[in-house]
Amino acid sequence: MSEAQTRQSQTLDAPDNGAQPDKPKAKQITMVQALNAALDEAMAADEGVILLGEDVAAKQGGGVFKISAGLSEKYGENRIRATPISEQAIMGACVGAAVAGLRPIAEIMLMNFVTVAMDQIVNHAAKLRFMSGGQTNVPLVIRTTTGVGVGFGGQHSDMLEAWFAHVPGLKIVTPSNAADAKGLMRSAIECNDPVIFIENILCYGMKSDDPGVDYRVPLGKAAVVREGSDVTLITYGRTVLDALDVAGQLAEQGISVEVIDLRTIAPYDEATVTASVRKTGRAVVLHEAVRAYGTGAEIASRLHEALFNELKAPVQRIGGAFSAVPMASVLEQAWIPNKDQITAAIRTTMEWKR
Amino acid sequence: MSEAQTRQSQTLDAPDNGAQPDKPKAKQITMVQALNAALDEAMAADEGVILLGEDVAAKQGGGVFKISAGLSEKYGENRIRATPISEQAIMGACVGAAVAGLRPIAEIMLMNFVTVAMDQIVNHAAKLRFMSGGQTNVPLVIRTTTGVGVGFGGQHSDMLEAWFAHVPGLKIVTPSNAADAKGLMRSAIECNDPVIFIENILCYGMKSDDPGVDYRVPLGKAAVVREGSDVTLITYGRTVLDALDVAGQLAEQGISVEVIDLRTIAPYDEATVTASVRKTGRAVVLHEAVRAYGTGAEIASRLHEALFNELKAPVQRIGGAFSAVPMASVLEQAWIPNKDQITAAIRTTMEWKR
Amino acid sequence: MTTKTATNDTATIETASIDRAKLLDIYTRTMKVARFDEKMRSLLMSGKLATIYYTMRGQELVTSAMMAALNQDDYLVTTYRGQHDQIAKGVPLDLLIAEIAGRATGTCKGKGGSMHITHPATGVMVTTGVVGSGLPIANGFALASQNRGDGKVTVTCFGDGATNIGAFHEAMNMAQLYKLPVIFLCQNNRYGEHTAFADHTKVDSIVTRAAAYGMKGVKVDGNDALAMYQVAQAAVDRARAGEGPTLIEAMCYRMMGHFFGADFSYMPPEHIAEMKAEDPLPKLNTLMLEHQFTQGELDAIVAGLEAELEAAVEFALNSPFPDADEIRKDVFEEEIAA
Amino acid sequence: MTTKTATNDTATIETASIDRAKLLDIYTRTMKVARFDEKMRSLLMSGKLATIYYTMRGQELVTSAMMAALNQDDYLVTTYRGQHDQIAKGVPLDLLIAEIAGRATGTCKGKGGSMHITHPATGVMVTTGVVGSGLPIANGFALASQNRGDGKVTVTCFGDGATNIGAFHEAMNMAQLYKLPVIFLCQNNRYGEHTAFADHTKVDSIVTRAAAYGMKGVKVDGNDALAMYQVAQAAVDRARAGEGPTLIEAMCYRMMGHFFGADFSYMPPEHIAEMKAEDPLPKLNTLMLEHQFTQGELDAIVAGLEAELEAAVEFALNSPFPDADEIRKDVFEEEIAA
Ligand SMILES: Cc1ncc(C[n+]2csc(CCOP(=O)(O)OP(=O)(O)O)c2C)c(N)n1
Ligand SMILES: Cc1ncc(C[n+]2csc(CCOP(=O)(O)OP(=O)(O)O)c2C)c(N)n1
Ligand SMILES: [Mg+2]
Ligand SMILES: [Mg+2]
Repeated sequence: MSEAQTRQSQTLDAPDNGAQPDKPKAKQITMVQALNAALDEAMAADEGVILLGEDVAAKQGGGVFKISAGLSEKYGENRIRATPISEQAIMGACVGAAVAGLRPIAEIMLMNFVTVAMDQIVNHAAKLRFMSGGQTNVPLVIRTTTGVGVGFGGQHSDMLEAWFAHVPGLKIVTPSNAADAKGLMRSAIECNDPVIFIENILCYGMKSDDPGVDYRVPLGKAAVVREGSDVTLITYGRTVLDALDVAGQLAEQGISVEVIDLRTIAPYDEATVTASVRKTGRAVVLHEAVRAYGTGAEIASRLHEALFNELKAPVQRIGGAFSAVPMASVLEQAWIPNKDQITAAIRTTMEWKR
Repeated sequence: MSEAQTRQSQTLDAPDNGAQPDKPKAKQITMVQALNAALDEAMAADEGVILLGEDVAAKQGGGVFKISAGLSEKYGENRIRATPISEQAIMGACVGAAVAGLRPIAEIMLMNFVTVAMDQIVNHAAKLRFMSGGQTNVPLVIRTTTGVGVGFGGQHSDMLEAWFAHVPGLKIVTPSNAADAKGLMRSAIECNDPVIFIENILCYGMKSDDPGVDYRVPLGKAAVVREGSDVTLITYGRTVLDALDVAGQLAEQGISVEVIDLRTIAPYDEATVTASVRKTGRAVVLHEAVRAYGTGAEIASRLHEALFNELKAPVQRIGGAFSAVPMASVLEQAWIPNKDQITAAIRTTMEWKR
Repeated sequence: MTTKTATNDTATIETASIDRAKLLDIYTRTMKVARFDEKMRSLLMSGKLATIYYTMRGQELVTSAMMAALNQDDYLVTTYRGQHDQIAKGVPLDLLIAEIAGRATGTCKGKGGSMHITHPATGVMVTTGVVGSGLPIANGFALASQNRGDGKVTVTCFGDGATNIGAFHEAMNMAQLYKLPVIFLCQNNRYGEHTAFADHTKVDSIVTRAAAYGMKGVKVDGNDALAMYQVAQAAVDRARAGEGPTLIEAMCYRMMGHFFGADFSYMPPEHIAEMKAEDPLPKLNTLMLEHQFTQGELDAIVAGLEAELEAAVEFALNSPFPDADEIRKDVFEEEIAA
Repeated sequence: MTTKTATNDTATIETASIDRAKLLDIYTRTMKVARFDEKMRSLLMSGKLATIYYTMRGQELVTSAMMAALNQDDYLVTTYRGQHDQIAKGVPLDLLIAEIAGRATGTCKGKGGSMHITHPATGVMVTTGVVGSGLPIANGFALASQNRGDGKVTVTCFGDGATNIGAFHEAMNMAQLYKLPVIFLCQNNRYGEHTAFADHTKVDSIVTRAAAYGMKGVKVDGNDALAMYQVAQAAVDRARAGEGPTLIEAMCYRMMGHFFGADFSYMPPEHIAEMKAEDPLPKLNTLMLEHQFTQGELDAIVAGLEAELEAAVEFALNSPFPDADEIRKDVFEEEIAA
């Protein structure tokens, strides 16, 4: 994809992320509302779309985070199925229903609980198309949420996207704003392969302009959410906000930062990323997940492989610290990547002498 | 660690790997015998050492791969416990017993089946020391085996070490030869933190000189298994053999390849790796696991970060193809990293113009 | 050790008689499996084929009776030890053997192999190599049928050892909760790899577990064609009528090692004697004669199956291997770039 | 709805009388939990504390009676909703509250928080936030005790919702297979998050599941101090005598939302009325008076507990926060380099 195309795709797809405060005020929706609307529209459009998860039906109040509020009333309890606490059964049922031709959405309440359903995701959902020689496929969305910063501690905060990126056959998506959440969810449901859809609890209340009905954000396309010429800051999910903040601050100091929101974490939009870094000659990759062996390692490696001679500095990586996520707020804040780290990494690339 | 120390640690620890055919013939043992002997010695030395796994006791013939042959006869069925097919129960029991102060070994028959026990490994074994503020610890060894090349197909061949490397609190070890298998197993059992011990089915029959009783290979120390000056080839497990073969071939063509066997995959011996690449200026990372988002991405990233100005070429990565492991032999051979790829990657680094 | 059919709600039930055409159908499926298995073992023994193969010797009848109660478009989810299930369900021998032999003409283009046979045309949807994982997936097919009202029934096969794994428990509970049209067919061959039944659980009978979910459970002698068929048909009828799932525990024996070539010296001699006495193949032959089929008729059927089998082997072993670039196909809908 | 004590081998059993000292012990543990809980809720309400907290309101007695049957060095493995279990087992209130408040002086230096309390000195070994995961781990402690012959008993607490997850099944089967000295205490509070019991399984009673493993199971009214203690003590005696595990289903109510502040409007009014009628705290008070304790004596005990609690809160809220470099400690035995 050329640079021009990248820009164009940004113009087409990039939602209002708060960086353009001069736009006329449209109706605003939160990420929870956006996800709820995406599910509602998808279920109205295709009766094969179903949702399985703990507490998701009306009798339980429409989900712990209310993402499915109102849906079982509208589409019935055969399509919105509240499940026992049985993640293997949830995932397996969704795999089977998907192979049978439905478009199930499996809700795993928090990302750490994928650990009890990895067999179904990795050995089955990801592989059935390949192992059947293409006779079957698994049009499944696995919705889950997580996030560091709310004091949920070691077993309720992990970001595990790097595991799934390492598994051929899975796509991974994460929205950084409400509009993208809506558009990515519709695309994920329509995808004929399994998609892991990662939400961040801390983003649920964030608002975007309502992108309207039947909005789609294509899978596999990044958004250049801020243009710049000195360094490319590549990230996804909640940290896009930090990235934009830092980019704004550094602009005042004369450093022009281009910010890319991957949106699809894997397989990611390498064309957009490479084109940007070719232009800037510098790159920083940022994610909330543990830095070591995170997706940033792959992105940085591919950039070094593709642009070794053009890079003005080694690609910098920022991610979570190397420990379980601690509960105490002071420790959690020490754990999570912060804006000072982002600024420092950018400065490292700017000051590098090759 | 200095280069001199590295050499020394090689001399101390590096086993006979077949590259020195002129050595006097010692007693040879296979990797299966080496592992069996390590377990036997550890159980004799410490009655806290126990083994849980499917089919591991005498009544079942001492394990599907005979690793525990003869042990339940010697140490009793309370210490060598044949289990139901219940990997969560196996892993959980080992976690609990470890916290209680035993040194359990959990056998997961094949690595793909860790997918049903990830919660116990990741949310518990890896985190209990941290979450308890150091009050408890989990001296647990998780033994498992895998390997591409025997036609076991998509659900019995995966190498998933990159997942575990991304989880703070876990160590990962893999031997490339029988002597290391013995020495690493003893060290893993004595480690006060959880260690994932990965075996490769294709190496089980391979022989080394018997390193004798009470042999240890320290965790966290790589072996420079062949010295060279032009390029560093970093790998672990079965592919060490391929690496040595290619290094031998290229030596005839005047390319001097240094081969490093990591032995401990994570946290790996960064000092030895960095020192070698600082010397050669070129590096290739090789593993059997899927290339994308594999451990090679982290190693390559750290090398680029540490040695960007000194590198003569970008670090090359070689790994498995981006699909499930296919069953048909022709496809499996197309999937697995081969010697031509290794040679080509080395040539890429040698011919690079910066 | 013969097993009386018993359910967890009533006591022992009486075995009814069977329609001769159905019996012949069961016989034909059983012998197709048996001839296939013998052929596979000889190909492996002679080295004409080299692959992992889980023989179902001793379990031929269980599944033939089960599949004889299903329609072609009913769904099957089975395991690595599933070649009998697939054949009895109708997978063509030529495509099946080609797949086992890793050929481009196999059901899955050689990508799956014996542990991962898929053939949607005959309802064989998923074959898994992970113990217990088929049960949750089977629920998904049944759930799709329930939502669509298509009247299909899903059967999932698994072993006794699989009933100790978490996926079994979760799937059983969910199936009953949703009253899914699914049948859990436990082929209790008394061993999980090298571990005997009594060494993997302290419960006498798998069927006891059905009560832990409020599910109907039936224990039956899987080597008794009439009893097995009757139980299978009743479970299919219940599922189709919307009355929910059934757990069937079909008692049988694994008459060889865990996979072809594997040692089974851990089986005690009494067990071996018992299993030989219960071999379903001679028993079925006797039953056929009792039902007025002549040995000549039976032999003619087997001869027909032999011919089909020979042609299938011929086809498979002369088929091309897949192209190396197949590893870039079927990962996603879109091909992976080279 | 009162529950008759019933086991899965005999029918209903008669409740015996209790020694007054033991009853007082149970009362004291119960009131310590109750005062703690009320205090926590008021700290959270007032904003003096901000953290996730799973109240055990309604389940105070179950666990106090259980822990009164244990020794200090017996093992406990519990869950996020485990503060009552920990307090009843003996964890000092000051260290506990400091941990919940994320202070360096907490049991776990603030790293664990309310969902991950560990305090080996009182046998509180693991507290997990993952539903069902404690059961397999509890087996490990029991297995260690069995191997060592140290006579310790392990208790693991979990909810009704947890009995549908795979880990429950695997752990129950393994515990019975090895005859481990472990007690599975299901605190059946009739809800798993927002889902009512009848919506997560079709079995009437969790205790039914014990039979699926050949295990002894007992169902008991967890709000009846005498019955609950008797059942607990019997299970401890069995375990200590090497007779193996017991599943106890203790019926109780979760009298508030899933966690502090969570809505529970999904609970039907009849359910709310029923649970209010069964509140264990007034019932226990009445029982104490029936056993010749005076209200004055009881109030004095509570006053003593209040004082201890106030001091603990004072200690906790005045304790320092942990140093940022704690994130590099306790990952491995050796510290991670900065
Ligand atoms: C989760 C998991 N654990 C272990 C294995 C290895 N394994 C393959 S077959 C088998 C025995 C299964 O026994 P059973 O369920 O009785 O089926 P059978 O082989 O007797 O048909 C085992 C342990 C596996 N495939 N999956
Ligand atoms: C594996 C897993 N799935 C989901 C959750 C989210 N979750 C936390 S508590 C809970 C309900 C548990 O219910 P129950 O076992 O009855 O215990 P209770 O909360 O009533 O004490 C759920 C679903 C979790 N922690 N772990
Ligand atoms: Mg079996
Ligand atoms: Mg509950």
